[in-house]
Amino acid sequence: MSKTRRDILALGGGLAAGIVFTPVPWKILDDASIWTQNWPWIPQPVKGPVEWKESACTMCPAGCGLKVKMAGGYVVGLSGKDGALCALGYGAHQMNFHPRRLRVVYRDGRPSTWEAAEAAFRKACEEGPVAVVDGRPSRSVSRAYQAWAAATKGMSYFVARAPEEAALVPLARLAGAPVEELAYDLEKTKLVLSLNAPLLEGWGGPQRVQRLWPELKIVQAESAKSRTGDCAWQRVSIRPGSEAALAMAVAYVLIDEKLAPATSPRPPKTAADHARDAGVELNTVLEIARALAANRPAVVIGREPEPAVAALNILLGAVGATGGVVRRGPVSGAFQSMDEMPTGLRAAILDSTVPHDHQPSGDAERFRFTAWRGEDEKGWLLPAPGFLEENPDGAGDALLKPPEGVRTLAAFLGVEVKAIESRPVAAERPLTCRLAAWPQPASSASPPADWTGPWTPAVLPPLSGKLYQESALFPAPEKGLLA
Amino acid sequence: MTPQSKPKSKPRRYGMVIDVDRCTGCGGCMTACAAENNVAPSDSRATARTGLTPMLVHRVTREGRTAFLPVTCMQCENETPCVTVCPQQAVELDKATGIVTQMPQRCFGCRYCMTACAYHARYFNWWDPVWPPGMERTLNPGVAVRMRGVVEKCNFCHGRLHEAEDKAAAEGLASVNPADYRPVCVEACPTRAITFGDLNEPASEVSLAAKGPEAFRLLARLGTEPKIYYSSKREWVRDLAERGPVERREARRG
Amino acid sequence: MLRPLLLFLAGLAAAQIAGWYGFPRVLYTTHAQPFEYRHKTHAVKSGSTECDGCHTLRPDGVFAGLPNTESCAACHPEAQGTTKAEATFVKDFVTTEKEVPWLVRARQPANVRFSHAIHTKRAALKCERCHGRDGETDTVRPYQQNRISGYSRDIWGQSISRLRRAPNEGMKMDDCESCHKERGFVTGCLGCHR
Amino acid sequence: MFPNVSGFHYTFGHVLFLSLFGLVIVTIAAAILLAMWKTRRDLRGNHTENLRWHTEFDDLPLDERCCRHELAGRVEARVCPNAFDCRDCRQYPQFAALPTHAPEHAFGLDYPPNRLYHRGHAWVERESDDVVRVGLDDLASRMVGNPDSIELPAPGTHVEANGTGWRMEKNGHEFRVLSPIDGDVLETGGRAEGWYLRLRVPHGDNQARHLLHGPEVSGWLMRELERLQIELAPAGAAPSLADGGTIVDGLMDQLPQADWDAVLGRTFIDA
Amino acid sequence: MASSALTDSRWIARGIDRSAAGPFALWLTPWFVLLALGVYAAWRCLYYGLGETNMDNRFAFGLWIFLDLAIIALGAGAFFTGFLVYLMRIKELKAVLNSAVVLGFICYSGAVAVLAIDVGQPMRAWFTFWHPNTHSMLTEVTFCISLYLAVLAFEYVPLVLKNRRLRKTTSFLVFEHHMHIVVPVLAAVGTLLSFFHQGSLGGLYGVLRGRPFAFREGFSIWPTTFFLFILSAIAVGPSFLILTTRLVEKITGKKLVPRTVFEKLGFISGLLLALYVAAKSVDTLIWLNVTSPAAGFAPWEHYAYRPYGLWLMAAEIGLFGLLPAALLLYRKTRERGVWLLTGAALACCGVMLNRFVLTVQTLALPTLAFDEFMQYMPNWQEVATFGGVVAYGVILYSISYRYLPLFPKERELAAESREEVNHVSER
Repeated sequence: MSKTRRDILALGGGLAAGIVFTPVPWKILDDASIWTQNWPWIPQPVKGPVEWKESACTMCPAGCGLKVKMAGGYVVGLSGKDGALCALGYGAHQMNFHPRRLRVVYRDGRPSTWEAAEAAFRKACEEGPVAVVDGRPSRSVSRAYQAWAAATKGMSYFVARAPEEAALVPLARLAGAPVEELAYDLEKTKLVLSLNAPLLEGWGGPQRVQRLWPELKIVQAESAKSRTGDCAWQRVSIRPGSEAALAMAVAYVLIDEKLAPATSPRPPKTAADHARDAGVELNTVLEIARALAANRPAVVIGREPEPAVAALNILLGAVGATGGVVRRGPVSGAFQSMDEMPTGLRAAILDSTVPHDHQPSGDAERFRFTAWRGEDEKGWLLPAPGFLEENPDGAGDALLKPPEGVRTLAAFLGVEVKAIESRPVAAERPLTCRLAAWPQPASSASPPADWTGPWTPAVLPPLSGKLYQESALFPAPEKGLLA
Repeated sequence: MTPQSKPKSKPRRYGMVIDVDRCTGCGGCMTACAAENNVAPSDSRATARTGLTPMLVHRVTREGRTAFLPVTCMQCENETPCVTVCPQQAVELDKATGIVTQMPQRCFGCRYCMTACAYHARYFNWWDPVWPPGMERTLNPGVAVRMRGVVEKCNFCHGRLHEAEDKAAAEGLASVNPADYRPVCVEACPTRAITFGDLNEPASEVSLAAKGPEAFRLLARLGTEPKIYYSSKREWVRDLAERGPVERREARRG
Repeated sequence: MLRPLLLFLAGLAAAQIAGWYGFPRVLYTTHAQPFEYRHKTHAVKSGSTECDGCHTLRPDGVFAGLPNTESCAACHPEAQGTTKAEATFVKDFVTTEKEVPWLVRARQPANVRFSHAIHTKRAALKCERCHGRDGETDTVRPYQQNRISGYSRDIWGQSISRLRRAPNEGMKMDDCESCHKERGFVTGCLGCHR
Repeated sequence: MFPNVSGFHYTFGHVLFLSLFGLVIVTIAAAILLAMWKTRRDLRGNHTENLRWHTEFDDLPLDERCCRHELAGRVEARVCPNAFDCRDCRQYPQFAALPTHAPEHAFGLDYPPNRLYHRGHAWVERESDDVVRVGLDDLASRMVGNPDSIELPAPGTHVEANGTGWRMEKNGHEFRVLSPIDGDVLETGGRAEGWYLRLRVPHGDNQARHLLHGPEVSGWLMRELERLQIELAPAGAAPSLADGGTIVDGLMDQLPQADWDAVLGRTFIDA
Repeated sequence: MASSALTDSRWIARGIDRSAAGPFALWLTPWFVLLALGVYAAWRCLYYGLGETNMDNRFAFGLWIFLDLAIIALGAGAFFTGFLVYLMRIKELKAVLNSAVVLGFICYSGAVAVLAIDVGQPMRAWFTFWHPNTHSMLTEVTFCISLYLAVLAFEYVPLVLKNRRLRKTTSFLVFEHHMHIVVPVLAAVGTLLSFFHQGSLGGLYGVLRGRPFAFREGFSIWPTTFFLFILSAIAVGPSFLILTTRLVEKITGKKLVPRTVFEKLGFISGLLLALYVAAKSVDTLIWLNVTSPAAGFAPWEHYAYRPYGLWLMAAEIGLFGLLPAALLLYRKTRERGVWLLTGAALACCGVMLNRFVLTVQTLALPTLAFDEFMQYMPNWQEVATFGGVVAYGVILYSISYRYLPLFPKERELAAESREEVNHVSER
């Protein structure tokens, strides 16, 4: 071994041996592990004092009361003011930062500008007629829309009805009462016969039936397996599109067995025939009918507007009775639903509260205000304030500052919003209705056989269903743990 | 030691009773848990087997009947498997609260505790947590974000416990006011299926429910004394406590 | 045989010097505070020598930390004295209503949960126990940051060996624990981590 | 792990664990340090040559460690227990007294009886009672022929029996020749002179006792030639090397393709 | 040619023939490629996180742990041979000792390397030393393995210093000499350490009361698997030595170790294997009839899921237990090279199967009444990483074999064979 090499070895050995008795290796070891505990690329929560505010959820028409946890000017947590929120609600504050958040104007899926949108809308208004569609007519801002629509030539105001409300339309017609004033008195009901209605999946507001469910007997007649069916007292599987058939079968039995007024008109065919149409055993129908009779107050709920269901409810005596369908009011007034829109509309401008699955009929040019992009949107997409970025009532200030380039429909129309001081209290009002002849059944659409999705997102912008899936709930969209 | 520091709060044993008959599997507890505990949206490559679900609702069907069982860390008390196996004391049974605490900052990700857990209630951060741009501003300041390569699980929303303790201290109370502390899943249940409280309090709602005739615990025969109880009026649901005989399951599988 | 021995010893010595003297200087970066601040002067002028005069505890038990510009502006709507620091403060922060980006030497990482309420109220600890006599200083120490861990140097303490350090020096877990041991308050991990 | 480190409790488990761990570490460290310390001591007092010889001797195959008395046919079979150093061999006298039956035969090689031979193929010839000449024996020098280079110790240096005598190189193979005897180099020669070293050797009658002479030499040569034959066979050496035929001068040049590296190693006992 | 400066002949011991540098490099090339691939895969796992692998929350342990356990069991030959040579004084096993040490070092260092990638936060691994949980089997494993790896390294040193070129340096030579003297001490310590960590590797699973398939009662803190693992490890250690050595002999076409040594190893292996099978059978019976039912698990249900049927148990005890034991114990078969090899191979497969069952099947089986049986398949990152370790092993062994005296008897055996050749040519 050469002399220099030995020298180097000796010196190196000295250094190596010496460094062990200094802080160097040990401190570096410690700091390195501390570094892994605070990796700069791992996001940190915002700093700042935590405070609780109150508001209401705007994710679905139910509008649950919120307690909002805020820190450093951001929403960092939500909890229900009265009772729990839904699975979507607890993640709602994250939706403002969802990748599909709409920040610029889109036209037919291509980016555009506010100026272009304004120009297009002005043109449409000149050519007219134009419809303003509102999702939640009870808000202060709705009042402003109505006033504006009334004051503007060729302008009309429509509302988008929640599915459960729409399902009452046939009954409303029979009873001659505005559908807005009808409501299910479920809190007092003992048994519900549900025809494909996703009662536990957000129907009538995410948590309404959930809360009643432990005491409520649900007979779920469904053509696609649903969680409601899982939790129902009884599950009856029926052929798709045969809700009317089942209703009529049950009605027939009720009359047969003297469980309904004998004078009532009979359904067109016999119970057996209707049962066959529905694809169920006759004695299943018998059991259902007897259960309905035995557990009054009982009510029948359909997923779709179905005259047969209305008729059955009348036979049951559930209309205008406690625990059935009752009439409350007066509300701010009867509105035209967008389902009843006249054809030949030049354009329709939709408020951000209008669910995406509500589309104006015909080839009306579409101006939709929304906070999130759907899958493929025809017409104009106008970025609206997101969750808690505008006051749920439309009047007063919001908890969060909306991002740049976002506008409300009210601002777009240039209407100014005044907060409503006093709202009329919804008082019980009598509701009577008798069945002259058996109504013509509508061709009611059943949910698709693979329908598993929660109801709440179904009435929301499509993406919220997506986010619902992205949330920790379903790590793998295709492998839903609950599906 | 200063007089103010007395009286010392007496040890608690937090536990839960979950009424299976009231669970509709709506998943509110799961999202609420994820939001409260800063669980990131799952990675695009994640599957049901690599996701983070500290609270997980199992859908169980037997002969057409269905039940939903929310499963979370059972807070085992005897020979707590994860505690005994962790080589570096990253998991411990907290004496003051009876909570089995997982400390991500001590954990080095050997995952031995996960193999030890009979309830699959422990989850590994297979990826760094990533939120869509800006969404990190919605993180709950009460809970630290975990980095990749560590194990995490339900700590009974310790962030909420801390808030309650701070409040108690500010009010000069010796220990937490029960009304101030309950995990988010308890609060998030629309049917109020989950009862939470101190099992050391004989009179507490949870203690009574746990003693009820319909109460049962999962895999109690392993002898780990879990502190999460379930209850159901349905016998077939109570059967889920233990694995039945082979034949029955064979039938179920086939 | 002697030459290698000498070289070995030389290496040994070199390592000691580098490790004990050079290393700490390389390890930490030093950042000056936004501007000069004198606790002493303020204590005298405001007449309150109690820390919680400015560093308040909110009713929900959360420590408010450093006073915000608004509360300072109560006395400093415009410059009271002639110091350059105050001028900067008024010009850059009061008028613009910005918060002062103080570099907090005692800041713990996000995974640490420290409740001032519990320590100052329930345990009745004096602020000095952990923060030393900062309240009587005539200057704010610059912020020294560890290049690797990103921690403030005060967490480890000034002495690199952590031997023979002042009672309030060092805010590592071991420091918390030893104090807890002394007082018979042994908590689990959950007590101080989130 | 240690007291005052978070998580340490004075429990039986901790203490036992810690002490076991410490014990093991100490044992390992002690063993290593001992080895280092002894190394240092040996390097100081310079019997490293001797040590090297011993380690190499231990690595020799058994049949190459056979005792000189076996070579001389005095005993049936005996393995040398002390590294070919008969000077401090206790049994030497009683074995030496035994009668020998081996024929004296030099196989056509030049092994003058007035010389003493070392297993490393070096001879010693006494000049005066304290001066000897050392050279390469006939077999070795024939094998090597003309070495490419020779590296001889400078006059005045001390050489040790079984230590390095001098180094040679041939066809890229370098090998050392073991010094047959202790002594101080007076003068160096070369192949031309027929000797390589002149040494002043210390007094004492058994200074050369370990060197072969008489019947031992022939027995030893016999084995060496056999070995050579086997080793060179693949390279096409004359089959009857042992009986009659002699080694040509410069064998290495004659049979370049043989594995000379190995042959030299075993001939000069150089690992 | 030997004389040309290009060759490394001066580094290769005299009198043992090794292929020229060129072919050797050629042999190494593919292994280096594999190693590079492994390093890349490992880097991915470290850089992007373990999501790169196919492990999941249920299969928190995967291919890596299984193979770690396996190679550590096989590597037991190192400490056990040391034990036999230095403490039991079975001198003739010296012929394989050096090779065993190198193999042991490769197995252990490889396993540790894989573990460093397997853990999610390698930089915090030292916490185990700073805040150890003395109740955890893994702590025991960590301490013992890291220490034993050090011991192996120290046993490796004298081997390296024996290199022809290095020993020319006097100080190296002397140090080697003295290291050689203290090696028995190291061997003793190594035996102690290995005994404990082989055991605690078994304990690792035996203590999992949450996994009734693996859980075993035991003595004080150690479940029966603790002792079974020790027994199985020392049983197959020698078998693995036989396999590897014969493999090297096949590849190099040389006799490196006297046949008697193989038979000796075979016999020892067989004897211990028989013991192991007996012990395991008793343990299994107790588990089936007492431990598992007590935990609320019907004994046979653990085998109710395809493909992990009862055949596994049968194979473990019969095909890979009794059969090799018989082959190795029965003289006639033992002396037949083929049967010796078969026996050794079966024994090694047996221990690997055992480790597989304990790691993978344990996790695959459901515990809750309503969770299901799961499958797991490693992905390329996992396989490649381990392939890298194998490559590392082959490379290190090849280099050691080339430059170090792994088989002290090689020279003699070569000489003998040369003589034989010679006699033939004379006849």
